[in-house]
Amino acid sequence: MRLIAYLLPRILAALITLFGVSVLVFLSLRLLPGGYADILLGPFVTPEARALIAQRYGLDQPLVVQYMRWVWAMLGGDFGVSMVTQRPVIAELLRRAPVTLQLALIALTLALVVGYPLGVLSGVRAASRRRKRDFGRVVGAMGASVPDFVLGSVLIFVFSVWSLWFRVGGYVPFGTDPVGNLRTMLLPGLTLSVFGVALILRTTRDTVLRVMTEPHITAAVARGATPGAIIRCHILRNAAIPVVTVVATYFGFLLGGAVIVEVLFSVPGVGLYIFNGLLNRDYAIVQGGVLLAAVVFITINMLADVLYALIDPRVGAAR
Amino acid sequence: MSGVRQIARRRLLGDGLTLFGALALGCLLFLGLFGPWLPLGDPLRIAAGPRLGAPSAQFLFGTDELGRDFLPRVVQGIRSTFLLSAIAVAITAVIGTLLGLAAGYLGRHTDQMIARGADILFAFPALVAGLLVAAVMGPGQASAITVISIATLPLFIRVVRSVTLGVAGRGFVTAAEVAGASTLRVMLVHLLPNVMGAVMVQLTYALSIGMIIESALSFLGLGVQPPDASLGSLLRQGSAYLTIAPWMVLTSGAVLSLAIMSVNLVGDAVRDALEPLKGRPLT
Amino acid sequence: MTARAQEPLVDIADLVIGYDTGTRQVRALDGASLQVFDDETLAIVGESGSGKTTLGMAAGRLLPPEAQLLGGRINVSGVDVTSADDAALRRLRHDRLGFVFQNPTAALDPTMRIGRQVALAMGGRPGPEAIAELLSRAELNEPQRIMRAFPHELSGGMAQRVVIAMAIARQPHLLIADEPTASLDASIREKVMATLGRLRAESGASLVILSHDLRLIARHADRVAVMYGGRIVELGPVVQVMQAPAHPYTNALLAAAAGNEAPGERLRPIPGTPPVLEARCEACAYAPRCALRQPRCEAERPEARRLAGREVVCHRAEAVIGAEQPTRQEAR
Amino acid sequence: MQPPVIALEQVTVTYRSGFLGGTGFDALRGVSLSVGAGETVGLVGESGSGKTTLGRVCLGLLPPTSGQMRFGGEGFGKLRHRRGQLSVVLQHPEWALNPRLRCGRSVEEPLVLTGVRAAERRERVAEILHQVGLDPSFAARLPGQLSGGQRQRIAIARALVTNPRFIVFDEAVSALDVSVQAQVLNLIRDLQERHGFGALFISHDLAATRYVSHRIAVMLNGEIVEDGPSGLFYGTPEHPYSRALLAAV
Amino acid sequence: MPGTPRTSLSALAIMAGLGLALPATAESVITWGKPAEITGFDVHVAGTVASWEMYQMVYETLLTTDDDLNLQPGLAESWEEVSQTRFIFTLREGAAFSNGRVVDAQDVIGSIERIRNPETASYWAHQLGEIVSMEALDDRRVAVDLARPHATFLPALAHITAAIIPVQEYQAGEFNPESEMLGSGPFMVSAHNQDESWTLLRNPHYGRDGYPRADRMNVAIIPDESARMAALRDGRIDFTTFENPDAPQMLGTTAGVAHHPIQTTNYYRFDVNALSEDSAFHDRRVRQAMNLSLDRDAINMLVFNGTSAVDYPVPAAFGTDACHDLDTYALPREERLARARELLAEAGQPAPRVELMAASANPVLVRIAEVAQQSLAEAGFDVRIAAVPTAEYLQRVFTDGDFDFSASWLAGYTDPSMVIQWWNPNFAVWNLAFQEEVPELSEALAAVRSVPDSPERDEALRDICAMIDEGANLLALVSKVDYVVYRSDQVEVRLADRTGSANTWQYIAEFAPAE
Repeated sequence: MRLIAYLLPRILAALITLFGVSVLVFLSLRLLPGGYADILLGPFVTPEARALIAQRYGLDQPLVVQYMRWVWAMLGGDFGVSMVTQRPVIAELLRRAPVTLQLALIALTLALVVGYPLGVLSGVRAASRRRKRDFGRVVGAMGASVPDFVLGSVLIFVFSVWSLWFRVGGYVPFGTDPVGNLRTMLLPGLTLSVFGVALILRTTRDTVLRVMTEPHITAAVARGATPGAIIRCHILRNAAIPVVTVVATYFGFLLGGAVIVEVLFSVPGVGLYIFNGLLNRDYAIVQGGVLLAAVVFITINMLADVLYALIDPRVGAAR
Repeated sequence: MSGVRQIARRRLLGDGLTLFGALALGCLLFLGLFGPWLPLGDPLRIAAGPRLGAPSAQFLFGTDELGRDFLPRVVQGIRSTFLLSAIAVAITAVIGTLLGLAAGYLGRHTDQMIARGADILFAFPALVAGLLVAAVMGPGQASAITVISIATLPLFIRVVRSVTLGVAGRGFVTAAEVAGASTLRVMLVHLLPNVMGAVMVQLTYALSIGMIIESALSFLGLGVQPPDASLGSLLRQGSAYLTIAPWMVLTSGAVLSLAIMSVNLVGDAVRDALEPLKGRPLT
Repeated sequence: MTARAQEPLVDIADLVIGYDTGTRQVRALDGASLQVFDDETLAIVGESGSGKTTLGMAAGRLLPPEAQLLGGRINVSGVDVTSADDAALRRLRHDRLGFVFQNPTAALDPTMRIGRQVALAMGGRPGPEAIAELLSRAELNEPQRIMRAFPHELSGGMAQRVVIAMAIARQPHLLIADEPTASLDASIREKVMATLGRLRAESGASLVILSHDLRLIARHADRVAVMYGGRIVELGPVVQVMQAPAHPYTNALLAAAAGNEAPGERLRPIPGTPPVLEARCEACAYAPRCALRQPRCEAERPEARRLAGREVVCHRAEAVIGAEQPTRQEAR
Repeated sequence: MQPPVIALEQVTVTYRSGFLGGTGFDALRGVSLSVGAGETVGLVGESGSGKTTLGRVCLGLLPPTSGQMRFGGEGFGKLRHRRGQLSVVLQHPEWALNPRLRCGRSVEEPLVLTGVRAAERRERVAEILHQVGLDPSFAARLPGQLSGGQRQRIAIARALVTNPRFIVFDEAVSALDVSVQAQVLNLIRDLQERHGFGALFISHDLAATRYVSHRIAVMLNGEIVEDGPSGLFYGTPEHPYSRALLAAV
Repeated sequence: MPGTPRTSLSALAIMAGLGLALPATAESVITWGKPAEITGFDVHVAGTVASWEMYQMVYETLLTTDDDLNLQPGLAESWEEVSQTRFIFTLREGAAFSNGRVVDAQDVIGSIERIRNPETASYWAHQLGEIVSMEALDDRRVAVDLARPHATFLPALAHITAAIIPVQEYQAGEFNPESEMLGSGPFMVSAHNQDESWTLLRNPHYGRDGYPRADRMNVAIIPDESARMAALRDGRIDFTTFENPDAPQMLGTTAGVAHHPIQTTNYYRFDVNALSEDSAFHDRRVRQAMNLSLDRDAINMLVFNGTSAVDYPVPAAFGTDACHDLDTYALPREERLARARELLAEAGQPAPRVELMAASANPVLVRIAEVAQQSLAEAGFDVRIAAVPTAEYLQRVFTDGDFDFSASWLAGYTDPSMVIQWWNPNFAVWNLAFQEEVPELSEALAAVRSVPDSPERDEALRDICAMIDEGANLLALVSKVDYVVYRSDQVEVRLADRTGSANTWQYIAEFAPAE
């Protein structure tokens, strides 16, 4: 019951957010100069051809009607068809979602496996030594400073000149060829994870430092607990709370926003699909893709809220 | 809370890493502000040297595929990336702070509306938003500023809102309310000065995000317009020639990373000074 | 009371501790000396900034790294706390010491159920019965329910009893309680103090209470140490010190506290503000606020001396103790 | 006889919590209380008993869910129509003053709001600082440079500068050290004698409360369980809860 | 799509997934690194080279061109020009769609009718001239009657947009050309993952015996140049094209990489807005000044490293030197600049502010714009560059006419008099938004359409060039070169030195894995 009371307002807020996102993406797409007719016909577009194509896709209707139709169809699970391929957008999105998910999971795993322990270590050390020049700050500052497209470009260069084990592009599904899949997915995953390492490291470090100012840590020290036990029993769990939120945001960002890396490494994920859809003015793709990304982002953040409430018993009760 | 001067004295100079960041930031700022008047050469002059010439005494950073001197182009890139982001973030900070104050202090419906608005911006995949805005407004500085604003606005709103919630419960705010101060007065006289610390910290992080976004947009060809350079557009330009002219990516990439890093380091220092975290050692 | 023949449990001698604030160093302790003996309750009284918390935490070397030991020594239960290595120190804390903190809810891990936290404090793998037993001893009804609860679900009084239970879990020789009731409601302070006192008596440990509340400790301590300016200015049995203070500061504290006055009587605040020391004080730290001060007080640092069954640090103690009991001005 | 400065009749405050106001919680239940001019009413009770809620109602910050509130015999109206007539002194000295404003600006703010001219404001600020025992030079200082007691004096000066008819002291001395507490308690008594305001003194500390109050009301679970002259609280109060409080003194 | 190949493919996939080694003789596979995804499936509608290149693999046209851009038999093994207005085509014996059905005369008629149907919105309808009637003489012979002589009728049929689709299946609703491809070309589509990859299998019913030589062609869509180079380097793709002239050099050190520039009839071009009164180019003298001050050699040298050629209204690839002696091309640069300044002064606009638009997706266009900006500045022009998304560029130029001038490249097709028709806005109706109509030019262009390739036609073209230059409305810049790069150790290729538009892979059926 308490969980429902906790979630219900959030779900309501999420629905409002989704509505806002849908209107925003719908309207901004209609505001874009140029349309699919231009893309399809190239320079040969004539007013007649343009009108014909608009009519074919219902683009000659008033905006409100178009929007209502879109939303209504979507409620029935129909995201529309791509104008380029005439195929249902939802099928393509579902085909690509696992690719993006895998990429995001690789990046997230790398970021967590490196960032969290380093963050804890760096925070504990910083608290003990009162020195600000510790490795955590250096790694954190550097990781947050190399944009993914810089790193990606350099990695592509390095790994294509000296053709090491990794490959750029040529995605194969994990189920078909696990090794081949990893050969193509690890590099973009690594590229994406660098920012995540820095993000998680910095957040963890700050949180650990903050937790270590709390009296219950002093109390544990006063009881004669060993540093290892204090970290294990008290710091890890308490420090995880804000990290959960940051990880959720980061994960949501990975799922919806890894466009550049997908473009750079030719990873056929959702980001690339939306990117190309946008270039082609393939409205249904962009609308569906952005909405899907927003749903995923909001859901993950909501899950993080639940996780937050599970880790921190104070949260659920505060309502 | 200590004043800016005290921060400068106590933090910036006290620690080598921060000092490095501050110095780098200072150099970049200098280059960004005064670059056009420095005797570095014309960033736009085509065929000033050979195509794709390697770094030499005459062209320290080499030349690009149209024979332009790359050094002044990088300096111009700093100017675009850095100043553009700074302008965008400054505008966003003002708007975000006001919205955050309103959300945190007025609560209820205002809070709900602002929070939902921020959520919508936040849930929109940042780069897709960037592409859409750049496409709707047309590529160029105005849309880059808008995209940076959209991406960083929620940061300001959230931080200011949560700090405001804390400050609004304090005695002096209640005292002002009881004395009959108007909502606007409470917000501007009592709340605003007290959230400025948090805004300052957020400002530096937003600036580093802003620089990433600006260069990402330029990398996708949606930022500053050719022939003007931004660090992102130079990277895009250079990445096509990575194999035969690696200096293009290496110089612009290094400068971009250095710029973001220096902003981050200075931001860390500001944060440390405003909100020192001193956990206790475990022994 | 006279000096005891036995070895003191805690022996603090001429302790000087400073805090590094980044721009300057502030002295929290300026030569504090104190002995605590077995099976007694000692109260350390002083206002904020007097150094009592520093003294209490120093006994377990729990001070933050900004704190620097500038002189003196601390011996607790035979361990030289200032020079012990981490392991020895941990053993000391683990086996001999128990701490009770000012804000009990904050002293408990907010994310862990009480039962587990108590179990961690007890060490080993205590069964639920043992945990419940311990909680019951701290006068917590329904120990089963409390074991399942999280700290934020407990009232302040209950949380403090949990903290006390954890502090006595391993039969410590010394309990140090820093303002154990300051954050609690007035109506339950007395009961919590009674519990603490009873548990101390049962276990035979010594208890050091740090407090600013003279009246509260008067009912619960055997001896009292009054701190001012980083030193212990008066130390003796409670009854003697409270009834006939020998230090003008003790006297003024008693006169300023509400609660002892008759209806309509007026409180007498202490003029001025407490000192902030940046170096060894070469005079009486209280002199600027003292009504009895003489030129000597501002020129010569007073040393501890025995007088009327207590130790006192004051050049003018005879004048204080000789004076009549403090009277209050009639109000209005 | 003059009407009381503030009079509450059967005031109930219900907090709604949960989604769509699902469950209600009564913070105050049928509370009746009045404070006359020149009178201090002490309000004691443990945390969560509704003391602070009652204080907020009296200040017009929280509208009662039901019941009547009158100010000087009239309806309360809006806060901005009561400028200069009400003020408050709150618990935490470090938060009592806006850390970004010089103390003089803080003290004069109520005067600014009532439209007093600058020259007169300066005069009044200097005067009130003198009355609370502070040198006028304090006006130029920032709160960060002041001790807790000094800050609480500034807060009292701000509360008094418009000569209000009613002041709420909400745990105004609880965070102060014994010696400073005595200074502030004396100050409240002296100033009330001079200015004649009605006051509500909220505290969980019975000793301090009875020292400044003429009457004491004891709250328990949102209700006033005992209300009588403060002299009563030096003897043996009737309600068992009052007796428990007294035992702690 | 037929079911069998797909089944076998998934069986292969399963075997590969199980880690089973495939017998070496099982299949010969070539892999194409394609720089861009198609923009639509409909061969009669899509107007982009990215789409045409894919259609070339699947569909056939009645005629094709050889290395010298002369017409060659395609799906039609022979054609007869009965008169200037009557043509009879004979279909190749055994030509069949990949579903096995033989191509017949009705497919030809139906396909051409579909192109001419306004509902189809095919831009190619104009190119075919005015067809009066078509009739099937028998299963393999089609006669077409034109209203009037139309010299480019045959070259128009050699362009992929005039592909022959299986009309019977289309009319029966079994084949939807908007979402599928089914043709008689060397390959058929087996699988397609949008923006990612295509799998093409050999058309078992392809008319030429033994072709295509490869059993399967994998297509990887790799828009990013660096990624495409990486794929070439690690051998994941066998062949691809670059627009960047430096690409071969960048790959130069990699063993096994060979390159081959193909001169195409495609050409880089400036479209100048003569109609908008908001544009400085509304004044013809300003346009002429711009044309004169353009440094086409600099564009060739700086953007293309000298590998391209200055283009004239008639693309250089056609090998005719019809227009070379015009002042615009023949005068020394200093004199041209002086003339340009004079013209600007006459027009009262010594320093016109103009915006040069280029599609940002193509870095070459942006580089051209940058070079042009600098060369125009020498005559006093103040040029601002706007690099915009392709869709926006197209709408602003061809629909809204809301621009000053724009850089682009356009297809030159297979015949000079075909491409030159683009200068007639009544023919190239999509240019109406910005192109001024010059009646004499239109007449001359209409006249030249019926003149076959001859010295007379060159003479006519020369006059037309002069008129085009005078109007300075659509300016040719330099030829477009396709830089084909392939792994000679992995694939055997056959490439032409010159091609018409989108015919880069005209010999794809002869590609095979290297021995």
